[in-house]
Formats: sequence, C-alpha cells, structure tokens
Amino acid sequence: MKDWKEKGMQGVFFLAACASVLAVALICIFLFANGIPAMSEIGIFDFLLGEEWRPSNNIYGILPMIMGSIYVTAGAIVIGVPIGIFTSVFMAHYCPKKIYPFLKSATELLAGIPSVVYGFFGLVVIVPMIRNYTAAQGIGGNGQTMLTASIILGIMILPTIIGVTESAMRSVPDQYYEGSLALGATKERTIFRIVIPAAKSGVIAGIVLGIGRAIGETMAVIMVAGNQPRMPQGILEGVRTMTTNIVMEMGYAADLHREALIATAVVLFVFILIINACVSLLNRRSEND
Amino acid sequence: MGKIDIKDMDLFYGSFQALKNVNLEIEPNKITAFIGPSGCGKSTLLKSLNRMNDLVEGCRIDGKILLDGQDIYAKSMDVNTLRKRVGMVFQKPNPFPMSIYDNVAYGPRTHGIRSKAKLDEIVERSLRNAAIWDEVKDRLKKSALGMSGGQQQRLCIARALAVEPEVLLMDEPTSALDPISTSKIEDLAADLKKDYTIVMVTHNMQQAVRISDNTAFFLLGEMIEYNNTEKLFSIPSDKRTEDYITGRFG
Amino acid sequence: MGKIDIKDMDLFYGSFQALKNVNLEIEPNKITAFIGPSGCGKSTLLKSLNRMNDLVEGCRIDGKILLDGQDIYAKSMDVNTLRKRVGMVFQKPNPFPMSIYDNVAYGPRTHGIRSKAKLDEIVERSLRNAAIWDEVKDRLKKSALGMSGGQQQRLCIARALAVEPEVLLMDEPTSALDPISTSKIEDLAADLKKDYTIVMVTHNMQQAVRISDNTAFFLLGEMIEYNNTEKLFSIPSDKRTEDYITGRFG
Amino acid sequence: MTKGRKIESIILRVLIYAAAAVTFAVLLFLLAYILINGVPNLKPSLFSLEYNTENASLMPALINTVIMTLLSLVIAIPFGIFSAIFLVEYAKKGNRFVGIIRLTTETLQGIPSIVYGLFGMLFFVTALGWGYSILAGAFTMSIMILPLIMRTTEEALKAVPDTYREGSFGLGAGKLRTIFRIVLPAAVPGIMAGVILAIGRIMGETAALMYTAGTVPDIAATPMSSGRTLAVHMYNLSSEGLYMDQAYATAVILLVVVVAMNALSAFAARKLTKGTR
Amino acid sequence: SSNDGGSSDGGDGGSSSGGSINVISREDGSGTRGAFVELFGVEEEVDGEKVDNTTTDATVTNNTSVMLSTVAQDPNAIGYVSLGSLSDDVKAVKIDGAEATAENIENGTYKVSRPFNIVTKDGLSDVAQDFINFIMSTQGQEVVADEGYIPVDTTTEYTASGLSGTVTVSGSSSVSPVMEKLSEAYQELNADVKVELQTSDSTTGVSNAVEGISDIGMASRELKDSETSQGVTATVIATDGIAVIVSNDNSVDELTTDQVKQIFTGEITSWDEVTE
Ligand SMILES: Nc1ncnc2c1ncn2[C@@H]1O[C@H](COP(=O)(O)OP(=O)(O)OP(=O)(O)O)[C@@H](O)[C@H]1O
Ligand SMILES: Nc1ncnc2c1ncn2[C@@H]1O[C@H](COP(=O)(O)OP(=O)(O)OP(=O)(O)O)[C@@H](O)[C@H]1O
Ligand SMILES: [Mg+2]
Ligand SMILES: [Mg+2]
Repeated sequence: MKDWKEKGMQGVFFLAACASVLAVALICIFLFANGIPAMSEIGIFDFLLGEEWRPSNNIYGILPMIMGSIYVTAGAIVIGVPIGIFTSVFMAHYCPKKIYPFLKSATELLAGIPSVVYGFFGLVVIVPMIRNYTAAQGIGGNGQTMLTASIILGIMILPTIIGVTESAMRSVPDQYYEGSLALGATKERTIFRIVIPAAKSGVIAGIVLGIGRAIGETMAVIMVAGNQPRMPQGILEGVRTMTTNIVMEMGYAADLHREALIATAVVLFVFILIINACVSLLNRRSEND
Repeated sequence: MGKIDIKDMDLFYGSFQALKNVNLEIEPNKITAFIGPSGCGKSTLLKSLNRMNDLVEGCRIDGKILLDGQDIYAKSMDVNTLRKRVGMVFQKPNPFPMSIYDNVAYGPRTHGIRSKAKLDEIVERSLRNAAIWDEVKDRLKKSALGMSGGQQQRLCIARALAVEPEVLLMDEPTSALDPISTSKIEDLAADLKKDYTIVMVTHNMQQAVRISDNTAFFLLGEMIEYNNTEKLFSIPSDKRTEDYITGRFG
Repeated sequence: MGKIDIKDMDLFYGSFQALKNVNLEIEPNKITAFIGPSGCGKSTLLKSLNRMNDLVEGCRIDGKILLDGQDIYAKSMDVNTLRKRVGMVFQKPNPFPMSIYDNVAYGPRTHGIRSKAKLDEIVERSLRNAAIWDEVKDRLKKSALGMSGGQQQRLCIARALAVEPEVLLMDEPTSALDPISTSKIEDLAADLKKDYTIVMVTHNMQQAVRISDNTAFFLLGEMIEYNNTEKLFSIPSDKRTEDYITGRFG
Repeated sequence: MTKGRKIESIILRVLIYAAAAVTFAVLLFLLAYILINGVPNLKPSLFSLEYNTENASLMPALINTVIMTLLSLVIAIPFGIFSAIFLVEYAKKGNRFVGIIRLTTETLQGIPSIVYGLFGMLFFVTALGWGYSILAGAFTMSIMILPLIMRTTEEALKAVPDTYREGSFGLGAGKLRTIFRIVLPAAVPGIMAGVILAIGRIMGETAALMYTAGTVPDIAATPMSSGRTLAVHMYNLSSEGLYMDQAYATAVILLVVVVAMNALSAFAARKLTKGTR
Repeated sequence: SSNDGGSSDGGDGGSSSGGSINVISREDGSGTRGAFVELFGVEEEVDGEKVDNTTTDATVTNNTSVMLSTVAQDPNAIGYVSLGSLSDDVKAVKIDGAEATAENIENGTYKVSRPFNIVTKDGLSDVAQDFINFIMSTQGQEVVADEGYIPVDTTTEYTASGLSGTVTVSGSSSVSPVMEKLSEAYQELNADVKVELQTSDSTTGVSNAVEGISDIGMASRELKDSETSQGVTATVIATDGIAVIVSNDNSVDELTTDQVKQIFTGEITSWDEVTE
C-alpha cells in the first residue's frame, strides 16, 4: 500500500514537472499557428527585413522594430547591468546589517511597481531632462528617445539583476572569500576577482533575466520611446520596439494586420529562445573548462 | 622576543569569551602546535594572528599581539600587508575555482606583480616548495578543483608561499586528508620551517609529536601549558594536560 | 552467528572500490568499534548496514549482509523496516528544525503511532534513556536547534531510540563534541548495550579502548584486523594495525 | 601593498557605494513621485464597492487583484513545488528530461508578458471559449509565474542540508514523508521568497491581463466573469487622461498592497518555520 | 490633471515658437488618427490606395494622456486629441479661424470630426435594444452633449420599459467614457438592468459583436468592409471633434488646414514657417 503511495506521488511530481513543457508547447502552437500564415503571406523576407511598416497600405516590415528592440535592450543593459551588479555587491558585502532588511524589501518593492507607473515617471521626469539636453545640443526632439527608453528599462531591470546576482554571490563558499583575504587581497579585489567569477553563472542568469525583461517590457516603453515606425536613427531619436508595436496597434488591427502583429510576437518569442540557447551554450562551455 | 608575542590576550565573540588571558611567544623558524579538545579556541587564536577574525561581527580583542615587536592591531598596521606577511592554510583545502597557475599567481598579482616571466618563476618556485610541482607541472592551466584533496591542500600551501610570507598559519591542514597526503604535508612542513615560522593547529597528538618543536595545550579558552613538545608530552606539568594527552577525554 | 553477519562484501562508488572483501560478525549486545585512518571506508561500511548507501547514486554492493540471518539486501526486505530496526546516529548532530518533542516523536509517528499519550510516554522514555530528559523536560516545545552540540547529539540518540531499534549505528558520534559531552555519550553507550547492539565508528583510539568490546581496524577499504578490543590494542597481530595504534600514521 | 592596488580598491569601493546610492535614490524618487501625486487624491469615494464614472472607485479592482493573485497562486504553487520536488528529489543526475524541463522553464521565464497576453487571448479566451475572465487571466498568470516558483523552490530544496534527509531516512521514514515533513518545511522561507516575487509580478502586470481578464471595472462575481486588476485599472484610468488623479491614487494603493502582501508572506514564513530557530 | 511638471522648462528659447516642430501623432489604425489624416488631407489616394503621409519622424502614442502631457510639457510639440479629452493643460488651436467647440462642429465651421459607432448584430436581446433606444433618445443624446460630444438629431423620448437583464458592451476606449455615462444614466431609469462595459479597442468591439460575445460593440471608426460583411451594422451615436493641440507656452493660436497638413507630412518643420 505504502509503495503505491510512493509510486503514485512520484508520478504526480513527474506530471507536475511536465506542466512547464506543456505550457511551452501550447504557447508555441498557438502563436505559430496564428503568426506563420501571416508571415508567409507577407513574405518572410519582406516581413523580417522590410524597413517600412504601413499597415494601412499592407506594408509590413518589422526590421525597424527588431532593431529598435535590440538597441533599447542593449542600452538598458549598458545602464542597468553595471549599476545592478555594483548594487548587489553592496547588498551582499557592504550593507550594514541594520538597514539591510529595509533595502532588501525596497528592491523587492521596485519589482512590484507596475510598468505604467514607470512609464509616467519617465514621461514626467526623464523625458523633460532629455529634451532640455537635446535642445541645448541644438538637436531638437521632444525627449522621447531611445536613450529615455533605455534609462527607464535600465531602472526596471535593476531588481531582477540585484536579486539574482546577490543570491549568487551569497552562495559562493566563504572559504573562497577567506582564502583570498588571507593572501592579503583587499575586500574589493577579493569580490571582483574571486567571488564574482565564482558566481559567474548566477550573475549571467541575472543578466539574462534582465535582458528578457527589457526586451519584453511594453507599457513603460510605449510612453517614452517615441514609437516612430522607422529605422532607428540614433540614441537621441525615438524608436519603436516589437512589444510596443504589438500593443500599440493590436487594438485597431484586423485581418492580416492583426496576424502580422501576432507574427511580431512570434519573432519576439524566437528572440527569447535564441538568447536562452546562447546562454546555455555559454554555460556549457564554461563548465567544460 | 619571539617572532610573534601574544600578551594578555582576551577574545570575545559578542558576550562569549573564547580566549582568556593568553600569553605566548612563538619562536621563529620553529613549528608551534596548538592542541586541545574541540571548541577550546585553537582556531580562534590562530585566526587572530593574521586578523582573519576581523571578518567576524562582534569579535573583540583585548591585549596585544606583536609581530616582530609591532602591534598587529595598531592603527598603523595595514591589514592586507599583515596578511601578506602572515599566510594561512585552512582546514578544508580551498583552492579558487580557476586554474592551478592562476591560483598560485593570484597572491603575487594582488601585490602588484605583472611580469609574466616573474610570475612564472614564482609559481614554479612556490609549487616546488610545496612539493607538488612534479604532479602538476603538465597541467598548470587546468582547473584546481579537479585535483585530489591532498594535492589541493599542497596547492593552497603553494598559494600561501607565493606571497613570500614570514609566518605560515595552518588550521588542521591534514584533517581532511588521507594518510599518504598527510605524511607528505608533514614532511613539507618540517622542510618549510627553515624559511618560515609555522603555527599549526592539530587534532592529532601524534602529529604534534612527530613534527612540532613547541606545543601549546588549550582548554576552554585558556592556555593550560606551553612547552617544548617533547617535554610537554613526556612530563606534562598540568594534570589536565596529562589527562588529555593520555586520551582521558577529547 | 552474530547479530549482523557481513560476508564477502565489496562496495563500489561508481568504478571506485571503497570496500574490499569484508567479512565480519557483529555480536549482539556488544559495542563494536570501527577504527582506521580517514577515507578507509568505516563510514561506508556502517552506512551499508542500514542501507543508507542506497541514497548514493552509483553505489553498488556485492556479497551479503545478514541481520538475524536475513539478507538485508533481499527483495523481500523493506528498507524502511530495516532502518527502523537498525537505527543510526551521525557524526554531526542533525536534529530536525522542529521542537525537541517533535524530533523524538517523528520516528514513532512515521511508524504509525498517533495516540498522544503513547507518544508522550515514548518521548519521555527515549529522552531518559538518552540521559537528556532532565535537561530538556521543561522545554520540550522549544526548537531543537537551540541546544548545545552535546545535547543535540544526545537528542539524536533519543530520536533513534524512540523507534525501538535493535541495532544502533554511530558514526563518530562524539567527534564534534566537547569532552564533557563526549564522556556523557560514552557512558550512555556503555549503558545502552544492555538492550542494543552498538556499532561505532571512531577516530579516537582511546575512545575505542574505553568503551568497545570488539574492534575492527580498516585500511584503504580492507578490514585488516578484527578482534576483542583489549587484544587488538595490546597484541595486534598485523604490523599495520600496530603502526596505526601507536600513531605512526593517521 | 602597492599604491595601484590601493587606488583600484578605492575606486571600486566608490563605484559600489555610488551604484547603491543611485539605485536607492531612484527608488526613493519613484516612491516620492507616486506618494506626492497620489496621497492627496486618496478619497473615501475611491473605496466604494461600486465603480461609476463619478467616483472611479478602485475597490472592485482591488478585490479583483486579490482574487486574481490568490487564484493564480493556487494554480501555480502546487505545480511549481511538485516539479521542483521532482527535479531535486527524484530526477537522476544527467537525466535528459531534466534538461528539457530546465530549458522550458528558462524559456517561460523569458517570454514577454505581451506574448503571454496574446497567447492567453488565443488559447484561454478564444480557443477554450472562456471569454475575458478572471479564470483566463489567472491561468495565464500562473503559467507566467510557474518558472519563478519552480526555480526558487528548487534552490530552496537544494539548500536543505542532506543531513536532514539522512536523519529522516535513518529513522525508517519513506521518501514522501521525508519530503513533506522534513524537507519542505525547512525550505519554506526560500519558497516564500519566490511567492513574494510572483505576487509582485501578478500585481504589476498589465499587458497580459488586458487581453485575458478584460477590463470590466466591477467585482468579478464568478471566475468566469471579467474584471480588471489594480494595474489594469490604473492603465485604463490614465489612458484617456480623464482620471489622472485617481490613477495616481490607485498607484499608491497598489504599492500599499504590494508591501502588505510581502509582509504577509514574510509573516507566514515565520509562522510556518516556527520552532526552527 | 496634475502632471504638468515639465511645462515651465521649455526647450530652446522657452516659450518662443522659433524651434523645430515636434510632431506627435496617434498610432496607425486608431480612429482618432484615421479621422485626423482624412480630414486634413494628410492621407492621399495614390493608385486607388489611400496612403497615410504622416511623417515617420512623428512621435507616436496610443494613449491620450501621454499625448496631453507630452504636448503640455513641450513648447515645440503639436498633436491632436478627441474634443472630449481636451484639458486646460494644453491649448487647442483654431483651424481656419474656427475654434474647436461643439457648436462650431454642429454649425459646420469646425470641420474636423468623426463618428462614434455602436455595432450590433441581428437578433438583439430586448434589453440591449432598449438600451440602444435610450442612447438614441433625447435623454441619451443629452448625456452625449453634456460630455462635450456632438449629439445626433433625435426627437424620440425614452420611457423606462421595466425590463431586467444584462447588456454587455465592449470596444473602443474613445467611446467608452461617454458609454459609461450613458449606461449610468440608463441604469438609473432601469434599476434591474446591468450594463457591463469592457474597455479595449474598436477592433475587439466589432469582433465581439460579430461573435456575439457582447451585445453591443463600440468603434471610434467606420467599419471595414470585411467587418460589415460579417453581418453587423453600425449606428452613429455621437460625433467627436478632433482638436489640434499645442502647449500653453506656444505662441501659435491659429493654423490653416493646409499648414496642419504640411506640419504632419513633414513639409513644415519649424515654427518660424507658420508664425509670419
Ligand atoms: N564566529 C563565532 N561566533 C561566535 N562564537 C564562535 C565563533 N567562532 C567560534 N566560536 C566559539 O568560540 C569557541 C572556540 O572556537 P574555535 O573554533 O576556536 O575552537 P577550536 O579549538 O578551533 O575547535 P575545533 O577543534 O572544533 O576546530 C567555541 O566555543 C565556538 O563555539
Ligand atoms: N558518495 C561517495 N561517492 C564516491 N566516493 C565516496 C563517497 N563517499 C565516500 N567515498 C569514498 O569512499 C572512501 C571511503 O569513504 P568513507 O567516508 O567511508 O571513509 P571514512 O573511513 O569514514 O573516513 P572519515 O574518517 O574521514 O570519515 C573514500 O575514499 C571516499 O572518498
Ligand atoms: Mg578549529
Ligand atoms: Mg567517516
């Protein structure tokens, strides 16, 4: 009888573990079934490499949005990753015990603030700052730029990066830390030469999660990026990303336009798959040496 | 004056007193063994010799520890320089997760040596001194984590030697090792005392007898007896020492 | 026939052979000590007596282990029942993160005892048998993790006793403890052998001498010598045993 | 120690403190921004049970948020914990299937919420015919938070010392009993951390819910009725520019709820692990 | 509303109108944009296809409040919103001399407007029909007028029918504010009827009506042929004006249709060109 229970529950655990596989399969099926036909109707190259997006004239090229997503995400990484990693070093090794719980829950809170709030924050605080800067440079523009979006996203990915990186650093055995200090290395050198390399896979995981979040973020970006459906022209010009393209037009889209938007989601999805694949390759390689 | 002089030292972890009025002179170019039952404060004392206890929150020290007559807890003492001078090898081998070469080169690099030739030389010399060169010379670029426990421990010793310390602290360096590795490390220690002052914590009284010149016996945070090793084990002057070395407890 | 008979036993961790052709009869109501240098396979053998090695991936056993004549690796043997009959105490005290009461009651509850009165009785009796009742009777509902190491170890013994085993395996039960706790546990073991068969791994030869009836000496996975403790220590029949017990290595 | 090393150390230390200062300054700024714009607009009428255009009440959305959160957790937690148990306690090392599960959880974790929204709309809302409903929203959310809970639980289970497992097996307890009585309770704080993160994600989610749970500003009477959560409510209030004051007030409440949920989880974790410390 | 934080710190020259124009547009496909480009001639017919010539340099937003606060903050910006969403933070410019007001739209001097549609299928439930009757009655159109939209001509009086049940309405977020008011007014007269309102977008509104998910769909644009061919009919329930807006700090008060067109197609890029 007991054996039955053990075996039965093992089956239950196994089935539960299959749930995530099932979910991914369903997502693939439903997105692809709705997106692929549109892609083939538009023509896969016209769709992916077309530089013009004019749905009302049945021109659906999403290269500007692909480039926009890449640029904005890269910007967010440039801004968010260093700050995030340095902050998590602070949290793991410098933060006084007394204020730690407050700061810790503060970073958690940062993750809980809805994107719309970040969007308005960006619109009211950062956009004017950028506008004043560009005006002073004589460039013009209204402050809704690639840079603005990158800053907001850089802020939004902080909690993810901090959370994951901090715990990765904390799980590095103390012996490494002690071993380095005992050789006369300073705390900083110990952290940057020993602890962070030892926590590498965790740190990378944090960054990847951050990239995922940045590339997928919609509601905040849509408010501050300018959203011009043209090839990105520079960091002080507006851009449109894939996500904003979807949300922006899903509401009014019908027929092929709607399917083209779902196809955009498919592209986004494939992007995430590619990033994940790269990372697991990277991890496998670093495990091998 | 010894290489290290410990004077009237008390050590507290928060409100718990882990060491009580310890007085001890550690002679240069000798091996000094600390023995005593678990929890008596051997590691604590050892760690305070290169201020690794600074890492422990709430750890407080009274009294003085002098290295060549200099107070190591003085303001003017740079803790990193101190730790360069007083190296440490831990109970569990703790090589860094990098190549063997980089492990040994880590210390010298930390202290500003950049030249490849110089580093190569230091690495080779340190590994030779730690009696492990022949075993690893063909795989210096391989990860240190792939070595056996005994090799790892000797690598850690090499790593410590690479920064050219004056004193070498060892906290039960063989307790996690097999007999063959153990005897290798014991031979190594005996060899190293020519150039270094060695302080070693050990659980194994035979080991203390085999390799140390002086032995200090601790009990419940107090140093009970400190003497020439042979004397301490043959004619202990304190009843508690006798009880301990005859295996009545511990 | 002993309480436990080990016959021609080989044990492999993957391709590494940790035990080589071990033959041993463990007498009932006696204390049997396993001694030998680190890594010689003492813990491995001990764990195979209640099949704790099942948990280790890639662990394979040849030969037979009989408990009261029954093959414990036979299909018909329920491993949970086996472990109820052959209890175990580990090197590091490992009380569960729950109250003292719940720690002791965990085993009986596992084996189906629900009645509060019955449990109360078992808990009290086990704690008394483990000589710790007086120290904890007023704080049974408190967390077990708040106790000292020695108390925790005796709690673990109480926890093992609560399921009324026939055999008690102890893997260096005192190596993490202070002298006073150690002697309490030694007294306890001597007391328990009236009712239980005890097998104990120890690093401390004096301890083996003090409390065990029989001693087995291991080296590199082989059982070198097995004899009455007094005999083994006074007139070892193997040179290697002699070297070990006189502290020439280990 | 050489001068160069010292300077390197000092620079790094300055960077560390500067980064932390930036992070927390931004956070403070954000909080201040929300509070300053929101608190003066907190009026009792915002909390009436019925929404209408006069009061723009957030109460129905608040209640929907709680329902949505609970429902999603109820769906996701068992799956998350059970799969983590499978991965940590049952799956053999190097198992091919484990690799697949890892890969899928990583994929799920990376999928943008807008893609979840579209999927939820195509699958739950349309294909399964649930329409815009709390249930469709909750299922979408639970897929979204599943990897989060799985990962944190996995880590928490791995962190439980093997000595606990050995202790339990040594007493003759079976695997199930060991897992449910010893390992899981010891892992609760870690799991709770994951749940907190999940709650944060659900509460802050807009894009995925707009397309699945809909935007009806009333309390959802049944799981099959549509209802907007606070974040969606806020988005809707702000999008036509007519109710900006109420939108900021809603943001304040949203923050308060997030804080409260975090505190509650921490409290629950402490309750559940009572006796371990 | 409250977020006018940036209005004081303008770009080059502060409140002057000498800078380059920052054009803000709504998203492609939105009803507001559709009406705007058509009425101002930004959209042109080329080879039988309508081409929206809005400059690709235009910032695009799908959100009225983003439009409002962007324009409010930026003295060089120009954009457009639905008349019902106009606020004091921004200034509506006169078009060809006519101010953007409901009266001017009704009397035809201000020509920029678009219809608000409701979409229904045959076989409407009694309550839903009753609700539509209310919308199209004088009482209903009074609500429309109160909200700043232009009512449709009607003389029918509505009397409460005493029905009970639920009416589901979904669709355009532009229509939804006035629909909310309408449903509240209606439910006051019919306590037993519940009107359930889903705010999303025109397309969803139409497709929900087609699929019968809701009784009534809302659309802030004309229906497409592919939609009407699915058996739904649209009814205009109100007309909405579109106001061209600039910052309060902008000295421009008046533009011609042609200037607006040129600004939005990118032919005029500096305020200097429209102020002489
Ligand atoms: N970080 C710490 N905080 C509080 N107490 C500590 C700390 N480290 C050690 N102690 C306590 O100080 C005492 C001495 O510990 P120490 O580690 O020096 O013993 P030891 O002689 O090295 O023992 P062992 O042989 O087991 O290594 C012990 O009672 C221990 O519990
Ligand atoms: N799980 C395992 N997998 C592989 N090898 C193992 C495992 N456990 C132990 N070994 C190896 O088996 C040998 C015997 O180990 P065991 O733990 O039995 O030694 P021991 O005599 O108890 O030593 P100690 O006194 O240090 O506890 C050692 O070489 C060890 O490295
Ligand atoms: Mg120690
Ligand atoms: Mg062992």
